[in-house]
Amino acid sequence: MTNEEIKEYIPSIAPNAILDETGEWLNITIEPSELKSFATALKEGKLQMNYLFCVTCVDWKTHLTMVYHLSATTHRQSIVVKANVNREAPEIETLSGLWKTANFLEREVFEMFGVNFLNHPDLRKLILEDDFKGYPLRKDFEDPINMIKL
Amino acid sequence: MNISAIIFYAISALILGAAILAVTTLKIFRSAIWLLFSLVGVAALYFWMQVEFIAAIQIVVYVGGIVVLIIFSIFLTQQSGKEMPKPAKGKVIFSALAALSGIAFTINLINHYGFTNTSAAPFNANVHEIGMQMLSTTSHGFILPFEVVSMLLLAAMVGCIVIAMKPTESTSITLNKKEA
Amino acid sequence: MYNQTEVIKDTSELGAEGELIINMGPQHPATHGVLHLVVTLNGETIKKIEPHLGYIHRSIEKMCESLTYRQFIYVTSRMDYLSSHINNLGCALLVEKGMQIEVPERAKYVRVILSELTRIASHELWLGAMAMDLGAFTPFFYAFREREMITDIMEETCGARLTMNYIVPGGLMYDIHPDFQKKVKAFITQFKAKVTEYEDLVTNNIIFQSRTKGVGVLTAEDAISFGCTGPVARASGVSCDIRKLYPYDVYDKVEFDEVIETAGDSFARYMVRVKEMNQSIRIIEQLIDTIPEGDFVGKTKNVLKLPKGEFYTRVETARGEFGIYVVSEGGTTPHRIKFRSPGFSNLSALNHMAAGSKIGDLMATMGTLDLVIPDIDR
Amino acid sequence: MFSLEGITSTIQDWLFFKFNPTLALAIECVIVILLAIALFAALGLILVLMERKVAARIQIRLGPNRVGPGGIFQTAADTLKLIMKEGLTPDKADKFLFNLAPFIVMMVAMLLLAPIAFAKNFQIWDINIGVLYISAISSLSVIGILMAGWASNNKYSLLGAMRSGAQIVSYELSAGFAVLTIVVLTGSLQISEIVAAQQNGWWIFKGHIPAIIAFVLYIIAVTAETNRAPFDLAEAESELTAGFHTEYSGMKFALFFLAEYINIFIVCAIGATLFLGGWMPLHIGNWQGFNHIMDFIPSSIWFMGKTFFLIFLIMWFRWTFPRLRVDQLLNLEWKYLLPISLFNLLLVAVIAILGWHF
Repeated sequence: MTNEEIKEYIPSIAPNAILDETGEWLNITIEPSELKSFATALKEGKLQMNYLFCVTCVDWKTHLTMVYHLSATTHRQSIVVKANVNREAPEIETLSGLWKTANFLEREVFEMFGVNFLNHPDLRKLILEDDFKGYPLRKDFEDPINMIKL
Repeated sequence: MNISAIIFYAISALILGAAILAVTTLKIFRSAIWLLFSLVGVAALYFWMQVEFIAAIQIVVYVGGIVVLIIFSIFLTQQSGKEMPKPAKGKVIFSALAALSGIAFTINLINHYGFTNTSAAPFNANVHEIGMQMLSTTSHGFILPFEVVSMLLLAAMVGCIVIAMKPTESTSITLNKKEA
Repeated sequence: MYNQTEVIKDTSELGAEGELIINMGPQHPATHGVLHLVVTLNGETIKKIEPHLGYIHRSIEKMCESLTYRQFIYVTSRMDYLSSHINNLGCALLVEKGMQIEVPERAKYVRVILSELTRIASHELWLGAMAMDLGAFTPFFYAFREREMITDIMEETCGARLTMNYIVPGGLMYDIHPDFQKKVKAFITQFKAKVTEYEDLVTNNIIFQSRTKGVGVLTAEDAISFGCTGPVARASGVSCDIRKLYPYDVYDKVEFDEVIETAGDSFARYMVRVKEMNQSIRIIEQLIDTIPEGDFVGKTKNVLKLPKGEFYTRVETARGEFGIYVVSEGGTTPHRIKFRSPGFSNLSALNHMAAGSKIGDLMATMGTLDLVIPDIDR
Repeated sequence: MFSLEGITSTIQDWLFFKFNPTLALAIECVIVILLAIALFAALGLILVLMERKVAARIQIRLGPNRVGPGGIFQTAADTLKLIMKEGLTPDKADKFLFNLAPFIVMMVAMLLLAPIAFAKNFQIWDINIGVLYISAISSLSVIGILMAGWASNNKYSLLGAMRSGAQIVSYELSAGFAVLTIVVLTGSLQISEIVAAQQNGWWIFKGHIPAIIAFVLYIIAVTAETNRAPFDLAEAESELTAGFHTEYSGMKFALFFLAEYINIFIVCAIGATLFLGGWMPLHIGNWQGFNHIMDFIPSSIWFMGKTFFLIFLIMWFRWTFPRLRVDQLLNLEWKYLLPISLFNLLLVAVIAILGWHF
C-alpha cells in the first residue's frame, strides 16, 4: 500500500474530505459529523488503520482542530485525520469504541481543551482536579498565580 | 491461703470477668476477643490442675481454631466495626434469669456433692495413656466414638465445601435476575 | 459527572455489594511515583482499576508553547527521566527535520550509543524495581551495580546523571570525553560477565516464573488497540520498534534484532526487556570502535525557527514509541506541541490486563508495564 | 568445666537454703522473667543486626557500619529512635485492641520460650507435652495479628490480617505434621526426651528420608508461619504497604518487629531441637573418641550454633526469593505440603514400627 493508493481510496469512503499533502503524511480534513463513519471505514475497510497513536487538539483561536494520527500495523502507512470543531461548544463523536486507546487520550483532550466527546463511556477529568475551571491548553487560558509568562 | 489458691482465684476471676465482658460489650469483635481471653483462662486452669495435655488441646481447638474462625466470620460481615444496638430490656432480663438459674443449679449440685478427701494416687494424665485409651479396642477403649466423630467431622467438612463453592457465572446471573 | 473527591471519601466505607475500594497511591511503594490507582476489590480479586493522574502534572505542553526550540529540549528531559537522552534526541530530530540541518556522522554515532546506554540503564532500573515489586530485594542491588557504571559514563560525558540535555539540534552540546570509548568497553565487559546473575537470580527462579507466567495477558489485537508500544507491545507479538521501522540517525547501519515474544504475559515482557539489553550491547559494540572523527555539531543558526507547518517525529525510548507533534506558525516557539508518551497508552491498558486477577498480580502487571509517572503526567 | 547447668543448680540450692520454698520459687520466677526479657532484648538487637548484615552481604553492600565498630551498635541506636518516636493511634481505630495487639504478639512469643532447652538441663519448664505446648501456644500468635489488622481500621491492614490468618492457620498443619514425625520417632512429646533420644545421632541423620522430608517441610512451614519472605504476604510492602502493621509506629511497631525476630528464633530453636539434636553435641554412633572430643564444646554453644544456622537459612531465603501470590501460597500448602506431610507421617510410622531407623 502506498501513499498514492491511499489518496485514491479516500474519496471513495469520504467524498467531502479535503486532502492535503504538504506535510510528511497525508492530511485529511473532514466534517466532525462524518468522523465516526469515516474512522470506522478506515479501520475496518481496505486501509486497516488499526493503530491510533496520537489524539490531540490544536487551538486556532477561531476554532479547534481535532487531530488523529493513524497508522496500520500491516502496511505501516500513516495518515492524519483532522476535524474542525466549533470553539464555543466543541462536540465530536468519540472513537473509543474503535480504538481503546482513544478512551484516555480523549479524556485528556476533554479536560485540556473542553471538547465534549459524544458517547464516550467514561468522560471525566483524568489529570486535573474536579473543580478546576477552564481549559489549560487553550490559548486564552490565564492563571495569574501559577503561570509565569516568559 | 497458699499461693496455689491465689493463682486459682486469679485465673477464675479472669475467666469470669472476660466472660461477662464478652456478653456485655457492644462491639462484636471485642466480644470475640473477650471470649478468647475466657477460653485462655480455662486453659490456664487446666495447666494449674497439671493436666497439660487437656490444656494444650483446649488452646489448639478453642483458641487456635474456633475463635479464629469466629474472627474470620466477623471480618467477612460488613458491619464489624459498628457498635451493635443495645439489646431490648426483655431480652436482658430473660438472659440474666437464665444465667442465674444456671448458677443456682450448679451451686446446688456442688453443695449436695460431698467432696471427700481421697488417698488414691492422682490420676495419670500421661499422653501415652491417653493415646492408648483413645485407640484401644478393649472394653474401656474409645476407638468407636473416635471413628464416629471423625466421620462426623468429615461429613461436616464436605458440607462446608459444598456450601462455600461459588455458583458458576451463569447461575449467579440467573439468580440476580430472579432477585430483580 | 463523576466526582473524584467523592471516590476518596467513599473509600472509608465498603463499596457496593461488599466490594472493597482501595486507594493505591498517590504514595504507595509499588506505584514508583505519584500514581493514584483506585482499585475495587472483591476479596483479593481486582474488579476494576481506575488511574487518577495529575499529581505531578506540570503542563509541559503549555510550557513549551512559550519556549524556543533550543529551550524546550530541556523540559523533555524531565518527562521520562529514565530515557532523557532519547527524549532529547527526539526533539533534536524534530528540529533537524523541520529546518533540514545536517548532522555530522560523529554526532549520530554518539547519539545512538548514548541512546542504547540509556535504554540499558532504564531496563536495569526497571528490572530491579520490578523484582522488588514481586518481593525480591536483592536483584535491585545487582541491577544498580551495572546501572551505576552507565550513570558514571553519562556524568563524565554530559555532566549530569539523570537529566542529560546533551543532545541539541544539529548534534551534541560538547564533544565526548576522551575516556568515553574506554569506559563504555569496560562496561560492556562487565555487563556480559554479570548478566548471567540475573538469569540465575530472577529468570530461572521458579517463584518468579509462577508469579509472572500467564499474568496480565495482553493479546496482540488489544495491544494495538490500546496503542501500546515498546516492550509491552513486542511481548504480545506486535512488531513496533521505531528503530527498525523508521530508522533514525545510524540505526539503519547497525545490525540488531527486534525482540519479539508472543505470550503477551508479564514473563514475556520481562524477557523482551532482558533480551533488549543484549541487543543494545550488540549495537554499542558495532559502533563504539568506529566513531568517526570530525565535528560534533553541525552548523545551525543562532535562532531556530521552524517553517510553518506540522511536524511529527518518533523515537524508540526504553518504554516505547515517543512521538512529538509540533504545529508551527513559523515563529521561534511552537504554536502547539504534543508529546505522545508511551507510558500514557500503556497505562490505559492496565485495567484491561489486571481486572480479574489478584492484587499480587497487579504488581507483576504494573511492574512489567514499566510506568514512569512524569512520562504519563507530563 | 564451666556449664550453665552448674550455675542454675547452685543458684537454686542457695535460694532454697536461704528462703522457704514458696518464696524461693517466686524469686526463681522473677529471675526467669528477667532473664527472658534480657534474652528478648539481646535477641532483638543481635538478630536485627544479623539480618541487616546478611542482607548486605548478599546484596554486595556493607550494611550498617557507622555506629560502633562494624556497626554493632546500630540496632541499639535504632531502638533508641523507636522509643523516642511518637506512638500514633489512628482516630477511628479501636484503641483498646489496637494498643493490646502488639503485647499479645509479644506475650505469645514469651510463652513459647518456656519449654526450650537452651543447654544441658537449662530449661525453664520441662513440660511433658513440650512440642504440643509449642504448637498450641504458637496458634495464639495469629490472634494478635488479626487484632492488629482489624483494630487499625485500615484496609491494607485488614487485607494483611486476613492473609496472615489464612496463612498461619494453614501452615500450622504442615509444621505440626513435621513435628509429629519426630514425636513418632522419639515416642515422646517432652523436649528433654527428644533431645536425649539424639544422643547417638541427630534425627536428621538417624531418621534418614522421612526426617529429611520433615525437616524441609518444617523449614518451609515455619518460614510461612513467621511471615517471612517468600511468604511475607501479610506485610507485602509492594502490595499492602505494610500489611497488618501499616498504622503502627514507634514502640508498638517495634514490638511487632521484635516479635517477628523472636518468633524466628523460637521456631529455629525448635527446629534445631527436633532435627539437629538441640544442645546435644554431634555424636556419631560408637566413635568414642570423636564423641568425646565433641563433648568438650559446651552444650549451649551447640544449641546456639544450630539455631543461628537455621536463622541464617531463613534469612537467606528472604533475600533470595520473590514473594508468592496469595493463592499460590495456599495451593502450595493444601495441594503439596499437606499431602506430603500426611504421607510422610505414615511412612515414619511404618519405619518406627519396623525399627528401620538407626
